[in-house]
Amino acid sequence: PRQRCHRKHLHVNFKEMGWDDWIIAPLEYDAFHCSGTCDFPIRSHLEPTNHAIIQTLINSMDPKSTPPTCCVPTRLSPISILYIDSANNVVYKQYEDMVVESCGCR
Amino acid sequence: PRQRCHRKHLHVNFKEMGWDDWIIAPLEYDAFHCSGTCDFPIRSHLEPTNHAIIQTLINSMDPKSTPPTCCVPTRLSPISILYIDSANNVVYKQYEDMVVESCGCR
Amino acid sequence: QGEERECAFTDQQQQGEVKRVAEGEGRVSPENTTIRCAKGSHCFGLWEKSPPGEVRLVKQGCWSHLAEHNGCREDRCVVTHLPPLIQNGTYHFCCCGSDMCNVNFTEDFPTPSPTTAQPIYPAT
Amino acid sequence: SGKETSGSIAPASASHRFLWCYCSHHCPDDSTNNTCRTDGYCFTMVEEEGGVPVLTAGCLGLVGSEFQCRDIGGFRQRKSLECCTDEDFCNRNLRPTLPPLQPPLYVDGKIHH
Repeated sequence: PRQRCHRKHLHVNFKEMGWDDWIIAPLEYDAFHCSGTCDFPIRSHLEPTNHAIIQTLINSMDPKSTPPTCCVPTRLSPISILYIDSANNVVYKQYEDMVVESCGCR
Repeated sequence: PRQRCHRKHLHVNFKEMGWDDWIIAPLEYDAFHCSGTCDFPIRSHLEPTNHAIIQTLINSMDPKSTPPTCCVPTRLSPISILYIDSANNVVYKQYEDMVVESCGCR
Repeated sequence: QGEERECAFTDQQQQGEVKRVAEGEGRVSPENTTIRCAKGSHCFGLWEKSPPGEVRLVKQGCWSHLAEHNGCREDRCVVTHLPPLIQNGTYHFCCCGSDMCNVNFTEDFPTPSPTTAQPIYPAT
Repeated sequence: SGKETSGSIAPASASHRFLWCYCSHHCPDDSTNNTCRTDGYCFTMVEEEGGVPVLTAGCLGLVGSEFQCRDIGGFRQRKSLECCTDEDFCNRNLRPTLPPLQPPLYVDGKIHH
Protein backbone atom coordinates (compact mmCIF):
# COMPACT_ATOMS: atom_id res chain seq x y z
CA PRO A 1 0.00 0.00 0.00
CA ARG A 2 1.15 3.59 -0.66
CA GLN A 3 3.06 4.97 2.27
CA ARG A 4 1.59 7.91 4.05
CA CYS A 5 3.37 11.15 4.78
CA HIS A 6 6.37 10.53 7.03
CA ARG A 7 10.00 11.54 7.58
CA LYS A 8 12.77 9.72 5.71
CA HIS A 9 16.55 9.93 5.77
CA LEU A 10 18.38 12.27 3.40
CA HIS A 11 22.13 11.96 3.66
CA VAL A 12 23.82 15.24 2.67
CA ASN A 13 27.51 14.99 1.76
CA PHE A 14 29.07 18.43 1.30
CA LYS A 15 32.27 16.77 -0.01
CA GLU A 16 30.38 15.07 -2.85
CA MET A 17 28.76 18.42 -3.57
CA GLY A 18 32.25 19.86 -3.92
CA TRP A 19 31.78 22.17 -0.98
CA ASP A 20 34.76 20.93 1.00
CA ASP A 21 36.63 23.88 -0.45
CA TRP A 22 34.77 26.22 1.89
CA ILE A 23 33.05 24.02 4.52
CA ILE A 24 35.35 22.76 7.26
CA ALA A 25 32.76 20.87 9.31
CA PRO A 26 30.50 19.02 9.26
CA LEU A 27 31.20 17.48 5.84
CA GLU A 28 28.04 15.38 5.99
CA TYR A 29 24.82 15.23 7.97
CA ASP A 30 21.28 13.76 7.81
CA ALA A 31 18.86 16.45 6.66
CA PHE A 32 15.90 14.05 6.39
CA HIS A 33 13.06 14.80 4.00
CA CYS A 34 9.33 14.26 3.82
CA SER A 35 7.63 11.74 1.60
CA GLY A 36 4.30 9.93 1.25
CA THR A 37 0.65 10.56 0.57
CA CYS A 38 -1.76 12.91 2.28
CA ASP A 39 -5.07 11.07 2.21
CA PHE A 40 -8.34 11.81 3.97
CA PRO A 41 -8.57 12.04 6.92
CA ILE A 42 -5.33 13.82 7.69
CA ARG A 43 -4.18 12.55 11.08
CA SER A 44 -3.41 14.95 13.89
CA HIS A 45 0.34 14.29 13.90
CA LEU A 46 0.48 15.71 10.34
CA GLU A 47 -0.87 19.00 11.72
CA PRO A 48 -3.06 19.96 8.75
CA THR A 49 -4.27 23.52 8.33
CA ASN A 50 -7.98 24.09 7.65
CA HIS A 51 -7.02 24.76 4.03
CA ALA A 52 -5.17 21.44 3.75
CA ILE A 53 -8.25 19.62 5.07
CA ILE A 54 -10.60 21.42 2.67
CA GLN A 55 -8.27 20.72 -0.29
CA THR A 56 -7.97 17.05 0.72
CA LEU A 57 -11.76 16.73 0.93
CA ILE A 58 -12.26 18.31 -2.49
CA ASN A 59 -9.51 16.14 -4.00
CA SER A 60 -11.19 13.02 -2.65
CA MET A 61 -14.50 14.16 -4.12
CA ASP A 62 -13.08 15.24 -7.49
CA PRO A 63 -9.37 14.34 -8.00
CA LYS A 64 -9.25 16.32 -11.26
CA SER A 65 -10.32 19.59 -9.66
CA THR A 66 -7.34 19.93 -7.33
CA PRO A 67 -4.25 17.89 -6.42
CA PRO A 68 -3.92 16.28 -2.97
CA THR A 69 -2.01 18.25 -0.39
CA CYS A 70 1.74 17.75 -0.16
CA CYS A 71 3.90 16.11 2.52
CA VAL A 72 6.38 18.78 3.57
CA PRO A 73 8.50 19.71 6.58
CA THR A 74 6.47 21.36 9.33
CA ARG A 75 9.23 21.64 11.91
CA LEU A 76 12.94 22.18 11.15
CA SER A 77 16.03 22.62 13.28
CA PRO A 78 19.39 24.34 12.69
CA ILE A 79 22.91 22.96 12.40
CA SER A 80 26.19 24.77 13.09
CA ILE A 81 28.74 25.01 10.29
CA LEU A 82 32.42 26.00 10.43
CA TYR A 83 33.56 27.44 7.14
CA ILE A 84 36.02 29.78 5.40
CA ASP A 85 34.43 33.03 4.20
CA SER A 86 35.43 35.03 1.15
CA ALA A 87 37.95 37.02 3.24
CA ASN A 88 39.54 33.74 4.30
CA ASN A 89 38.29 34.02 7.85
CA VAL A 90 37.19 30.91 9.71
CA VAL A 91 33.56 31.48 10.61
CA TYR A 92 31.30 29.51 12.94
CA LYS A 93 27.66 30.06 12.05
CA GLN A 94 24.27 28.53 12.89
CA TYR A 95 22.24 27.78 9.76
CA GLU A 96 18.51 27.74 10.42
CA ASP A 97 16.05 25.15 9.05
CA MET A 98 18.61 22.58 7.93
CA VAL A 99 17.13 19.40 9.47
CA VAL A 100 13.54 18.14 9.20
CA GLU A 101 12.10 17.38 12.62
CA SER A 102 8.55 16.58 11.53
CA CYS A 103 6.47 16.34 8.38
CA GLY A 104 2.88 17.32 7.68
CA CYS A 105 0.30 17.85 4.94
CA ARG A 106 -0.11 21.36 3.57
CA PRO B 1 7.19 24.25 -20.38
CA ARG B 2 6.22 22.99 -16.94
CA GLN B 3 4.74 25.81 -14.88
CA ARG B 4 6.61 26.88 -11.81
CA CYS B 5 5.14 27.02 -8.35
CA HIS B 6 2.32 29.54 -8.25
CA ARG B 7 -1.14 30.15 -6.79
CA LYS B 8 -4.22 28.88 -8.65
CA HIS B 9 -7.96 29.19 -8.08
CA LEU B 10 -9.80 26.55 -6.03
CA HIS B 11 -13.52 27.15 -5.87
CA VAL B 12 -15.00 25.64 -2.71
CA ASN B 13 -18.75 25.08 -2.74
CA PHE B 14 -20.05 24.07 0.69
CA LYS B 15 -23.48 23.38 -0.82
CA GLU B 16 -22.03 20.78 -3.20
CA MET B 17 -20.24 19.24 -0.22
CA GLY B 18 -23.63 18.86 1.42
CA TRP B 19 -22.75 21.34 4.14
CA ASP B 20 -25.62 23.74 3.62
CA ASP B 21 -27.28 21.85 6.44
CA TRP B 22 -24.98 23.55 8.94
CA ILE B 23 -23.25 26.45 7.15
CA ILE B 24 -25.38 29.56 6.63
CA ALA B 25 -22.76 31.74 4.94
CA PRO B 26 -20.69 31.88 2.88
CA LEU B 27 -21.86 28.87 0.84
CA GLU B 28 -18.90 29.20 -1.54
CA TYR B 29 -15.52 30.91 -1.63
CA ASP B 30 -12.17 30.82 -3.44
CA ALA B 31 -9.62 28.98 -1.27
CA PHE B 32 -6.92 28.96 -3.99
CA HIS B 33 -4.25 26.24 -3.99
CA CYS B 34 -0.60 25.91 -4.93
CA SER B 35 0.66 24.12 -7.99
CA GLY B 36 3.79 23.90 -10.13
CA THR B 37 7.39 22.80 -10.00
CA CYS B 38 10.16 23.79 -7.61
CA ASP B 39 13.24 23.75 -9.81
CA PHE B 40 16.76 24.96 -9.09
CA PRO B 41 17.34 27.76 -8.37
CA ILE B 42 14.28 28.46 -6.18
CA ARG B 43 13.36 32.12 -6.67
CA SER B 44 13.19 34.45 -3.69
CA HIS B 45 9.43 35.01 -3.91
CA LEU B 46 9.01 31.26 -3.20
CA GLU B 47 10.74 31.83 0.15
CA PRO B 48 12.69 28.54 0.29
CA THR B 49 14.11 27.35 3.60
CA ASN B 50 17.76 26.26 3.75
CA HIS B 51 16.51 22.69 3.78
CA ALA B 52 14.44 23.25 0.64
CA ILE B 53 17.48 24.66 -1.15
CA ILE B 54 19.68 21.73 -0.08
CA GLN B 55 17.01 19.18 -1.10
CA THR B 56 16.53 20.88 -4.46
CA LEU B 57 20.29 20.82 -5.10
CA ILE B 58 20.53 17.12 -4.24
CA ASN B 59 17.49 16.32 -6.36
CA SER B 60 19.02 18.08 -9.33
CA MET B 61 22.28 16.14 -8.79
CA ASP B 62 20.58 12.77 -8.24
CA PRO B 63 16.79 12.76 -8.81
CA LYS B 64 16.47 9.21 -7.50
CA SER B 65 17.95 10.04 -4.11
CA THR B 66 15.25 12.52 -3.10
CA PRO B 67 12.15 14.08 -4.64
CA PRO B 68 12.05 17.79 -5.53
CA THR B 69 10.59 20.11 -2.92
CA CYS B 70 6.86 20.74 -3.04
CA CYS B 71 4.84 23.85 -3.91
CA VAL B 72 2.67 24.56 -0.87
CA PRO B 73 0.93 27.47 0.81
CA THR B 74 3.33 29.69 2.77
CA ARG B 75 0.85 32.39 3.80
CA LEU B 76 -2.85 31.82 4.56
CA SER B 77 -5.68 34.04 5.71
CA PRO B 78 -8.91 33.39 7.62
CA ILE B 79 -12.54 33.65 6.56
CA SER B 80 -15.59 34.26 8.72
CA ILE B 81 -18.30 31.60 8.72
CA LEU B 82 -21.84 31.80 10.12
CA TYR B 83 -23.13 28.37 11.03
CA ILE B 84 -25.50 26.38 13.24
CA ASP B 85 -23.74 24.50 16.04
CA SER B 86 -24.78 21.22 17.61
CA ALA B 87 -26.99 23.05 20.12
CA ASN B 88 -28.78 24.80 17.21
CA ASN B 89 -27.22 28.17 18.05
CA VAL B 90 -26.26 30.53 15.25
CA VAL B 91 -22.50 31.01 15.63
CA TYR B 92 -20.24 33.50 13.90
CA LYS B 93 -16.66 32.22 13.87
CA GLN B 94 -13.35 33.11 12.25
CA TYR B 95 -11.70 30.05 10.68
CA GLU B 96 -7.96 30.46 10.42
CA ASP B 97 -5.87 29.43 7.37
CA MET B 98 -8.73 29.01 4.92
CA VAL B 99 -7.41 31.02 1.93
CA VAL B 100 -3.97 30.73 0.30
CA GLU B 101 -2.28 34.12 0.04
CA SER B 102 1.09 32.93 -1.27
CA CYS B 103 2.87 29.73 -2.29
CA GLY B 104 6.44 28.57 -1.82
CA CYS B 105 8.77 25.58 -2.10
CA ARG B 106 9.31 23.51 1.01
CA GLN C 1 -7.08 47.93 4.98
CA GLY C 2 -10.07 50.31 4.78
CA GLU C 3 -11.53 52.42 7.57
CA GLU C 4 -13.37 51.21 10.64
CA ARG C 5 -16.96 50.17 10.05
CA GLU C 6 -20.04 50.73 12.22
CA CYS C 7 -22.72 48.05 12.02
CA ALA C 8 -26.07 47.32 13.62
CA PHE C 9 -25.59 44.72 16.34
CA THR C 10 -27.88 42.02 17.66
CA ASP C 11 -26.95 38.74 19.26
CA GLN C 12 -29.93 36.71 20.39
CA GLN C 13 -27.73 34.08 22.01
CA GLN C 14 -25.50 36.70 23.74
CA GLN C 15 -22.32 34.87 22.59
CA GLY C 16 -20.42 36.80 25.23
CA GLU C 17 -19.25 40.35 24.75
CA VAL C 18 -15.78 39.72 26.18
CA LYS C 19 -15.21 36.81 23.80
CA ARG C 20 -16.22 38.98 20.86
CA VAL C 21 -13.93 41.84 21.75
CA ALA C 22 -11.17 39.36 22.46
CA GLU C 23 -11.63 37.96 18.98
CA GLY C 24 -10.85 41.47 17.76
CA GLU C 25 -14.22 41.78 16.12
CA GLY C 26 -15.24 45.13 17.52
CA ARG C 27 -16.53 47.28 20.35
CA VAL C 28 -20.23 47.08 21.16
CA SER C 29 -21.97 50.34 22.03
CA PRO C 30 -23.30 50.83 25.56
CA GLU C 31 -26.87 50.43 24.31
CA ASN C 32 -25.84 47.11 22.79
CA THR C 33 -27.34 48.04 19.41
CA THR C 34 -24.30 48.96 17.32
CA ILE C 35 -20.75 47.69 17.03
CA ARG C 36 -17.60 49.40 15.76
CA CYS C 37 -15.77 46.80 13.71
CA ALA C 38 -12.10 46.32 12.95
CA LYS C 39 -10.61 48.04 9.90
CA GLY C 40 -11.65 46.53 6.60
CA SER C 41 -14.69 44.79 8.07
CA HIS C 42 -18.17 44.59 6.58
CA CYS C 43 -21.56 44.22 8.19
CA PHE C 44 -23.90 41.24 8.09
CA GLY C 45 -27.44 40.42 9.11
CA LEU C 46 -29.43 37.22 9.56
CA TRP C 47 -33.21 37.07 9.68
CA GLU C 48 -35.78 34.30 9.84
CA LYS C 49 -38.54 34.83 7.35
CA SER C 50 -41.39 32.36 7.55
CA PRO C 51 -44.74 32.29 5.68
CA PRO C 52 -46.91 34.27 5.34
CA GLY C 53 -44.14 36.87 5.70
CA GLU C 54 -43.27 37.13 9.35
CA VAL C 55 -39.66 38.29 9.81
CA ARG C 56 -37.57 37.75 12.97
CA LEU C 57 -34.14 39.27 13.46
CA VAL C 58 -31.56 36.66 14.55
CA LYS C 59 -28.11 38.22 14.35
CA GLN C 60 -26.35 41.36 13.15
CA GLY C 61 -22.74 42.38 13.44
CA CYS C 62 -19.31 42.64 11.86
CA TRP C 63 -18.12 40.39 9.08
CA SER C 64 -14.36 40.55 9.49
CA HIS C 65 -12.87 38.09 7.06
CA LEU C 66 -14.24 38.04 3.59
CA ALA C 67 -13.11 35.68 0.86
CA GLU C 68 -12.79 37.08 -2.64
CA HIS C 69 -15.94 37.25 -4.74
CA ASN C 70 -18.09 36.89 -1.64
CA GLY C 71 -19.86 40.15 -2.39
CA CYS C 72 -20.55 42.31 0.70
CA ARG C 73 -19.27 45.42 -1.01
CA GLU C 74 -22.59 47.04 -1.85
CA ASP C 75 -24.12 49.76 0.30
CA ARG C 76 -27.36 47.82 0.83
CA CYS C 77 -27.78 44.45 2.51
CA VAL C 78 -29.13 42.27 -0.31
CA VAL C 79 -29.99 38.60 0.12
CA THR C 80 -28.60 37.15 -3.10
CA HIS C 81 -28.66 33.42 -2.32
CA LEU C 82 -31.52 31.02 -1.79
CA PRO C 83 -31.81 30.35 1.95
CA PRO C 84 -29.82 27.25 2.95
CA LEU C 85 -31.64 24.08 4.04
CA ILE C 86 -31.29 24.97 7.70
CA GLN C 87 -34.34 25.93 9.79
CA ASN C 88 -36.65 24.80 6.91
CA GLY C 89 -35.04 27.33 4.58
CA THR C 90 -36.21 30.39 6.50
CA TYR C 91 -32.80 31.97 7.13
CA HIS C 92 -32.09 35.09 5.08
CA PHE C 93 -28.44 36.18 5.19
CA CYS C 94 -26.85 39.28 3.68
CA CYS C 95 -23.70 41.36 4.09
CA CYS C 96 -22.72 44.83 2.91
CA GLY C 97 -20.00 47.45 2.95
CA SER C 98 -21.21 50.75 4.42
CA ASP C 99 -21.95 51.99 7.94
CA MET C 100 -25.18 50.60 9.44
CA CYS C 101 -26.09 48.96 6.10
CA ASN C 102 -27.25 45.82 7.89
CA VAL C 103 -30.21 47.36 9.70
CA ASN C 104 -32.55 45.91 7.08
CA PHE C 105 -32.38 43.56 4.11
CA THR C 106 -33.81 43.33 0.61
CA GLU C 107 -34.12 40.17 -1.47
CA ASP C 108 -32.69 39.59 -4.92
CA PHE C 109 -32.29 35.86 -5.46
CA PRO C 110 -33.49 33.56 -8.28
CA THR C 111 -36.69 31.67 -7.50
CA PRO C 112 -35.86 27.90 -7.37
CA SER C 113 -36.61 26.13 -10.74
CA PRO C 114 -38.71 22.95 -10.35
CA THR C 115 -36.66 19.78 -11.00
CA THR C 116 -37.44 18.09 -14.38
CA ALA C 117 -35.78 14.72 -13.70
CA GLN C 118 -38.13 11.76 -14.14
CA PRO C 119 -37.67 8.64 -11.98
CA ILE C 120 -36.79 5.55 -14.03
CA TYR C 121 -39.01 3.28 -12.03
CA PRO C 122 -42.41 5.03 -11.81
CA ALA C 123 -44.21 4.33 -8.55
CA THR C 124 -46.29 1.10 -8.98
CA SER D 1 -19.68 10.32 5.25
CA GLY D 2 -18.65 11.21 8.78
CA LYS D 3 -20.55 11.21 12.03
CA GLU D 4 -19.55 12.61 15.36
CA THR D 5 -20.72 10.82 18.42
CA SER D 6 -20.52 12.89 21.50
CA GLY D 7 -24.19 13.59 21.35
CA SER D 8 -23.83 16.37 18.80
CA ILE D 9 -23.91 16.90 15.05
CA ALA D 10 -21.24 19.54 14.70
CA PRO D 11 -18.23 18.61 16.77
CA ALA D 12 -18.38 20.67 19.96
CA SER D 13 -14.88 22.04 20.55
CA ALA D 14 -13.29 19.55 22.94
CA SER D 15 -11.79 21.29 25.96
CA HIS D 16 -8.03 21.51 25.65
CA ARG D 17 -7.22 18.22 27.31
CA PHE D 18 -5.51 15.40 25.49
CA LEU D 19 -7.33 12.30 24.38
CA TRP D 20 -5.81 8.87 23.83
CA CYS D 21 -7.08 6.97 20.82
CA TYR D 22 -6.65 3.56 19.31
CA CYS D 23 -4.84 3.78 15.98
CA SER D 24 -4.20 1.41 13.10
CA HIS D 25 -2.76 1.92 9.61
CA HIS D 26 -0.51 4.94 9.78
CA CYS D 27 0.03 5.68 13.42
CA PRO D 28 2.53 8.43 14.26
CA ASP D 29 6.18 7.31 14.06
CA ASP D 30 6.57 7.64 17.84
CA SER D 31 3.37 5.76 18.71
CA THR D 32 3.42 2.67 20.94
CA ASN D 33 0.95 -0.25 21.10
CA ASN D 34 -1.27 1.24 18.40
CA THR D 35 -2.15 4.33 20.36
CA CYS D 36 -1.95 8.03 19.61
CA ARG D 37 -2.82 11.23 21.42
CA THR D 38 -4.64 14.34 20.24
CA ASP D 39 -6.15 17.64 21.30
CA GLY D 40 -9.16 16.80 19.13
CA TYR D 41 -10.95 13.58 18.24
CA CYS D 42 -10.51 9.84 17.85
CA PHE D 43 -11.88 8.42 14.62
CA THR D 44 -12.64 5.12 12.95
CA MET D 45 -13.17 4.96 9.21
CA VAL D 46 -14.31 2.22 6.88
CA GLU D 47 -13.42 2.52 3.22
CA GLU D 48 -13.75 0.18 0.30
CA GLU D 49 -10.45 -0.90 -1.23
CA GLY D 50 -10.66 -3.35 -4.10
CA GLY D 51 -14.20 -4.24 -3.11
CA VAL D 52 -13.12 -5.05 0.45
CA PRO D 53 -14.09 -2.86 3.43
CA VAL D 54 -10.95 -1.74 5.31
CA LEU D 55 -11.10 -0.24 8.81
CA THR D 56 -8.57 2.41 9.88
CA ALA D 57 -8.48 4.37 13.10
CA GLY D 58 -6.47 7.10 14.73
CA CYS D 59 -6.30 10.69 15.93
CA LEU D 60 -7.64 13.88 14.36
CA GLY D 61 -6.55 17.30 15.57
CA LEU D 62 -8.99 19.89 16.88
CA VAL D 63 -8.11 22.20 13.98
CA GLY D 64 -10.34 21.24 11.09
CA SER D 65 -12.31 18.61 13.01
CA GLU D 66 -15.52 20.45 12.09
CA PHE D 67 -14.66 19.57 8.50
CA GLN D 68 -13.09 16.11 8.82
CA CYS D 69 -15.73 14.74 11.22
CA ARG D 70 -18.54 15.93 8.98
CA ASP D 71 -20.76 14.03 6.57
CA ILE D 72 -19.56 14.57 3.02
CA GLY D 73 -21.78 13.87 0.06
CA GLY D 74 -19.84 12.74 -3.00
CA PHE D 75 -16.69 10.97 -1.92
CA ARG D 76 -15.28 9.32 -5.05
CA GLN D 77 -14.49 6.19 -3.01
CA ARG D 78 -17.07 4.57 -0.75
CA LYS D 79 -16.03 5.53 2.78
CA SER D 80 -17.57 6.50 6.10
CA LEU D 81 -15.89 8.07 9.11
CA GLU D 82 -17.04 8.52 12.69
CA CYS D 83 -15.41 10.69 15.36
CA CYS D 84 -15.71 10.62 19.14
CA THR D 85 -14.30 12.48 22.07
CA ASP D 86 -16.14 11.26 25.12
CA GLU D 87 -13.39 9.06 26.58
CA ASP D 88 -9.95 7.63 25.85
CA PHE D 89 -9.97 4.97 23.11
CA CYS D 90 -13.66 5.73 22.41
CA ASN D 91 -13.01 4.89 18.74
CA ARG D 92 -12.69 1.18 19.62
CA ASN D 93 -16.50 1.10 19.85
CA LEU D 94 -17.22 2.95 16.64
CA ARG D 95 -18.67 0.85 13.82
CA PRO D 96 -19.06 3.06 10.74
CA THR D 97 -20.76 1.36 7.82
CA LEU D 98 -20.07 1.87 4.14
CA PRO D 99 -22.58 4.20 2.44
CA PRO D 100 -24.92 2.44 0.00
CA LEU D 101 -23.70 1.95 -3.55
CA GLN D 102 -24.53 5.06 -5.62
CA PRO D 103 -27.68 4.41 -7.77
CA PRO D 104 -27.02 5.22 -11.44
CA LEU D 105 -27.46 8.96 -12.06
CA TYR D 106 -30.58 9.88 -14.05
CA VAL D 107 -31.49 13.22 -15.47
CA ASP D 108 -34.44 13.86 -17.80
CA GLY D 109 -35.17 10.17 -18.02
CA LYS D 110 -31.79 9.24 -19.56
CA ILE D 111 -29.50 6.94 -17.52
CA HIS D 112 -26.01 8.35 -17.02
CA HIS D 113 -23.26 6.02 -15.76
